[in-house]
Amino acid sequence: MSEIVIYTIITVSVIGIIAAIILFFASQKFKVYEDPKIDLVEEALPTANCGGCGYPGCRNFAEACVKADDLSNLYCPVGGNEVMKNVAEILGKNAVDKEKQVAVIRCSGSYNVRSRTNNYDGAENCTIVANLYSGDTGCQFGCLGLGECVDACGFDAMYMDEETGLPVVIQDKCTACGDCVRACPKDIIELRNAGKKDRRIFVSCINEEKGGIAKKSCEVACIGCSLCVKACNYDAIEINNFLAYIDYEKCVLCRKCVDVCPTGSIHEINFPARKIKPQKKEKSENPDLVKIAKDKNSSETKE
Amino acid sequence: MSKINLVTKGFLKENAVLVLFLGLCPTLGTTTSAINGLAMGLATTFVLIMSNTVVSLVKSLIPDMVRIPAFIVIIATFVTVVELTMQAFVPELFEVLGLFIPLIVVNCIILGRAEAFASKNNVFDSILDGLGMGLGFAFALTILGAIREILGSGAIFGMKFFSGDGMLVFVLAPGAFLVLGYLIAITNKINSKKA
Amino acid sequence: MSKLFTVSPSPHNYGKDTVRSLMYGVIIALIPTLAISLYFFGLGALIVTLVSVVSALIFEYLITKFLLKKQPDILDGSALITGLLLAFNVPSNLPIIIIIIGALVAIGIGKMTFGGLGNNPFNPALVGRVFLLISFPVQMTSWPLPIQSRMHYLDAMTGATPLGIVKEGIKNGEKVSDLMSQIPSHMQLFIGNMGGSLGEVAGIAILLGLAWLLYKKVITWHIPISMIGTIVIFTGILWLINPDKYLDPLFHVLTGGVLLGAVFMATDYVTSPMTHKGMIIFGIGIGFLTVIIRIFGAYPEGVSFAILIMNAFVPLINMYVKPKRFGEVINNG
Amino acid sequence: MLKTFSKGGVHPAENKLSAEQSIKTLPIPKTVTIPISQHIGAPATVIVKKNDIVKVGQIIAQSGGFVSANIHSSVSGKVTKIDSFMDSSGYKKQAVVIDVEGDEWDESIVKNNEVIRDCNLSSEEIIKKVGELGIVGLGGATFPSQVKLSVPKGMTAEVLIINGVECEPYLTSDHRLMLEKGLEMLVGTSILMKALNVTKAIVGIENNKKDAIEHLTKLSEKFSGIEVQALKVKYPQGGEKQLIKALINREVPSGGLPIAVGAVVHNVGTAYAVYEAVQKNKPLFERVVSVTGKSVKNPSNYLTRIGTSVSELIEAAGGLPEDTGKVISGGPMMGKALNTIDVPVTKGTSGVLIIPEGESRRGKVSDCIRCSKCVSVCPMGLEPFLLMTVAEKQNYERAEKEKTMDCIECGSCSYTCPSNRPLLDYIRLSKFEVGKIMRSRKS
Amino acid sequence: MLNLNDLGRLLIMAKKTESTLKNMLVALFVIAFISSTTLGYVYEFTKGPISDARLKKKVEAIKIVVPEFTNNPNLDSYKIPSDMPDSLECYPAYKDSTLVGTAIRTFSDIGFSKRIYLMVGFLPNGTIHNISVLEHSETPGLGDKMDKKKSKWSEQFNGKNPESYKLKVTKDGGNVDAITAATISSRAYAQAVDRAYKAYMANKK
Repeated sequence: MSEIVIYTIITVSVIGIIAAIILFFASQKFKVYEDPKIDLVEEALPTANCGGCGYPGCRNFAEACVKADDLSNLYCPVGGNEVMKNVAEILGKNAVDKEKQVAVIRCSGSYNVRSRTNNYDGAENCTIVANLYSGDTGCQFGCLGLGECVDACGFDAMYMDEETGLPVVIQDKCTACGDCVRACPKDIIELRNAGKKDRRIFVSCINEEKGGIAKKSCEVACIGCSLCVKACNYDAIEINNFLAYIDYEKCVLCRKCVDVCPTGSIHEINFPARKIKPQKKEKSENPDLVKIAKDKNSSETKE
Repeated sequence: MSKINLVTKGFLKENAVLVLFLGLCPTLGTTTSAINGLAMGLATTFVLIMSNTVVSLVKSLIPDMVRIPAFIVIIATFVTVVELTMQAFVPELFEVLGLFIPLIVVNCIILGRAEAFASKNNVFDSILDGLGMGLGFAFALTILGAIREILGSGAIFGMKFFSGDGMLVFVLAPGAFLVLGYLIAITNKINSKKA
Repeated sequence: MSKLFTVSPSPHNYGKDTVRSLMYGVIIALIPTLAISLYFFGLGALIVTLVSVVSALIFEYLITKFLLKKQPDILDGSALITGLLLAFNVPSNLPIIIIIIGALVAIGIGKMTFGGLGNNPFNPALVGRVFLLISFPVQMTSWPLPIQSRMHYLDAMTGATPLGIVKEGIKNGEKVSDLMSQIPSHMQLFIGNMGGSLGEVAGIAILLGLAWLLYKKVITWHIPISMIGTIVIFTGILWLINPDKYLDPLFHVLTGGVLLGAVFMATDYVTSPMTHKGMIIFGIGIGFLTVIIRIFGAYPEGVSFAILIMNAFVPLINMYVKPKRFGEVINNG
Repeated sequence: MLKTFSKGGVHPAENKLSAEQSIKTLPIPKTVTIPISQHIGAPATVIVKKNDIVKVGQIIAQSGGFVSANIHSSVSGKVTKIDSFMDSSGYKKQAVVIDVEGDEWDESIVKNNEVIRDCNLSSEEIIKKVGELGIVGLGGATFPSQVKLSVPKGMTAEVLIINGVECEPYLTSDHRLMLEKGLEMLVGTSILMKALNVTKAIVGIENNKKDAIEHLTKLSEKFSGIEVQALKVKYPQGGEKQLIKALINREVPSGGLPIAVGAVVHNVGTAYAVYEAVQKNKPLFERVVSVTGKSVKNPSNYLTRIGTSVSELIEAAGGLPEDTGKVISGGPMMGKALNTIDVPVTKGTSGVLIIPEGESRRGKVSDCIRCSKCVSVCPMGLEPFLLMTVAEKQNYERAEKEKTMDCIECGSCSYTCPSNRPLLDYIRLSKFEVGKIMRSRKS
Repeated sequence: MLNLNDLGRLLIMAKKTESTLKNMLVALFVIAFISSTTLGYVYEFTKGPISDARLKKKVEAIKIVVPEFTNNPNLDSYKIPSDMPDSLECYPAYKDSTLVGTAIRTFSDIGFSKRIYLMVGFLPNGTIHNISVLEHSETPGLGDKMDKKKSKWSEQFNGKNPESYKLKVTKDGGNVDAITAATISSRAYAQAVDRAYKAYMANKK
């Protein structure tokens, strides 16, 4: 063994030992305690950073979960019950099961049922239009059709339908994070329980004007006739300001209200086609409705 | 992840240079010609495979706190071996690459793979990973070198096909940045299409 | 109601300036320079300008249509200006293939890589020019003699630029006063009778263009004046210190594309700062760098590099130099 | 060299088509729709019921807060409906519909045209009267005047500025008012001076109204402390902050009110309304409206009762032209486009402008070429291109830092942009969102 | 010093070693020891070939610049002073004990970047036989044309005697045609040759 080899071995080994000692003491001295559970919880989360939980990002939500004594106020809408169950397991706490929700668009005023009253010529942004005036049709509550909700969606779960000029939610991709709800300046989008077998019934209109005026500006508007309230056996429907609202907690999906609605503004989603066509034909005249009833298995639901 | 995937991901999906932007110093510095790029790439591949193997073997022995010095020592050893061997047996190549061979030690790809892959996976997978990442690196460097050589000196692998000078800028450093930029853009395009 | 009104947010009154009108304003301002270069360099100038402009337009069209997949609008004037400016920045005996490469680099790398008009951080024509200068130093630094080479293109007689002669001479320890006999007089420089790139020779034509641009309010005075002013002051100080070693300020301004750079290149909308204060800082920076490169650097002229370097600082200038806000609370203590 | 404000500004084509037309009185319509929210601030509360009979000048809605104003009936007749109707804002809002029967004025109103110069009321009494009679700023912003006249504690008004600039193209209502009711307007000014306790007032008028300048200069000799100042023609000189800068060279601090620099600004229309209110007891129920536009048959200025439908105004000026593309309530720079002409004239309607089809559309939007024209024309020293970009990227914190709230929405940036970018649209969006953020921070 | 039992246990243990002082010391020491040993032996092994390769390169350069010789110039080398602090290395070439030429390793600092090293071969009468570039970092495509591999520019020196052939570029009043657009590099090249010539003549016995 030549001298060089020996010297090499000695120097390198000594450096190694010294480094080990320094590192050991440094690690003792500068140890920062961070709950390792935060990392674990964060890993269990979908890390979409959508803010649907009410926290600025997944890490903040994870921190909140670790800190909280009780998980009942914390819910990740994207991950759903499954993720929350995992989180609860990591933390040894109990998760509260919440019904899966999905965004629905409460306006069905497509081009063919809502006549234009002017031409808009400005920036393509719903909020800008909403601040300027009530929109380019007679209905001042309806969808403006410039797709700010679609832009806001971080999951590609929405698109604008070219034919109707309305946004469409792709149910399978929707995580109910609520970004679209916050983005819509007209408050048209609502998160509703997905319902049994993904079946839902809701009033697809938020027009609060008197029946006659509403009907004039939009053929499929809710006119506040209260026929549905009478039809409902479960007290699930209420009318305020000439507008019906179906409480999804109370609704049992019996479909009676859909049959009686004279304007077809109550929509049913993912139901099988009816055996007997309703007697009054104009009830289901809305082409969208017929289509929905037909493709019951379609994952993309027009709402 | 399938075994084949381990090797192929280094070429496009997780290419060290074109996607992860690691080891840019040798990438920009050595790729004046295709052959230089290839040689540098192969040298790195060798070190990468060896260090991945060893790191994966000893991963459970090394305490967390000293893992980085340990990895660096392992890597440095292999780099020095490569350096000395090259100097002894291929001095012409060493003359061109000599400056950059020691830099392999701090090439982020190698430490990065040791830290991110080899210290968590078994030996066989680590070898495949080293092979894939290394070949991907060599692939990127060769392409980069080839483009720079073609445009800059009108030649490919030293064979001239165009009399007269090429566009000098490609032999110089700015050309390296330019070509790298466009290669990254093309890779992104391909990857985004696949995804 | 039979007819629908248009509704839009205010204002409902729109100015007459369009991108196109501004660009064509610049092109009109370039005409005197083009005319003078045609007078001095004749055939070569014609070929170089035509090739440069046509290839710039073609590349603009092809890249916008097939790579960016946008509706190409090659007649908005921006590619035309890039083509013209590129031609103005090269010698009149440049081989056609090199000009085409220059146009490809200017449009392709300088402009379209960043997303087209409005998004490029560097002046496209200068990117093309500097690319050519580094790639083809031999062809890019042999300048045809004015007037004599009017009827020749590739076989023109060449000579050095005045700045090149002086720089070489000073390096060899010769005195400036001796060197001045070898180069044209200031008056000759002013009308453009010297070796150099197509558009950089004639000060008078460029000043005409400047007057037009200022009159039409296409550009403001801030960049040209601050840039030329800095060069004059800086070189003036050096000249006063040692007139044997340093050239006089007027000579510096009239040669090496200072005027062309100050009026047409540095003032490029896209690559210059947004505020007047920022423009002045930008101009001073260019002037300063130009002199530094000329006197201490390897190249005899430095305008292109100085502009490109300052282009890189524009985002920073925009970030930190803000216009004076109305009603900003100023504390006088 | 005429005075003007120092920074930014544009000079659009003036197009003062109706400048030579003296003010005509529009016939009283058959029915009027009087919105109860015609001013900035809280809407008023309706105090009449359906089928009530009202007289001209009778109060029909009570001020709904400190920043609010009373609303008076502009006609005599029967209240037929109290419901929501589309107003010029484009939204349906509550309004009172009155069917006209005769023209019976409230007894307290002095109906003759005699000019009463002397006013014996104290400052408080004047302010009270201005508030009761529903006077709001008639320049367009419709800020309740009594609020402006009540100087906050710790501040003193030094100078009253009367805004006769009328920098918006096309509009001529203030111009005509100054020519025809100059004396009354100056009396109103001296009343305002008294209310504010100031000894100096400046009437600022742009130099394209030479006759008005001459006329008022002559009249003002009879009033002590009132000075008429000609100004260089430049938009947006009529903006409060710009006008103060131009006339007394003071800058209202960012986020502050004019009173912070000792100035109070009132429009000439307001001064005239104040005169009528204080000296004649007449509430604000009519105003001068210019009906103009290149294709309008007879561009003219009408004294119009509040609540008259815009369509009737247009009818009086020769009907809606064939090629109408856009109808604007107000001027072309800051006015509001209407989506129907069946909306009522309100206290803030300074003009109705009809733009032909050919000029109504914006040009094709292209990428920003960073020409910096928007920066140099912005009278507030902002960077519109940047504000638009951050608004598009929804980076509202940055927008706030870049002083988006200082924007006066004059539209100079959008006007000048060669790429036709909707700069102001997005700045307005960012103001809206930043305002939300700021409010949430306060609460 | 090293407990083999410990090491064995460490190797078998599937669980991650904890960061205690002892473990850290042992792990780092073992790795450092193995590495350095390996390196030491590789060094020993490659020492010979490396020096051979270096020598071979030098001899090859000498072979190019002087006529055929039979001795080992490397063994006979000597140093001569130059006008700069650094001295020049001389490699005399003998053919059957007759001096046929001398190769001088010379340099210049006035190039475009860094120092340029040349090997200049002089015949005994001072005539330049041949020149080869040992090291340079001139601009590719311009200054690097001084290299024989890139262009025939340097051949103009061959067979010239600097006594009559002025080693300056034509621009400076000499006889050397500069490389187009690379006057600075050419000037440095000429200077290096001139330096070698002057030192050689001054030290010629």
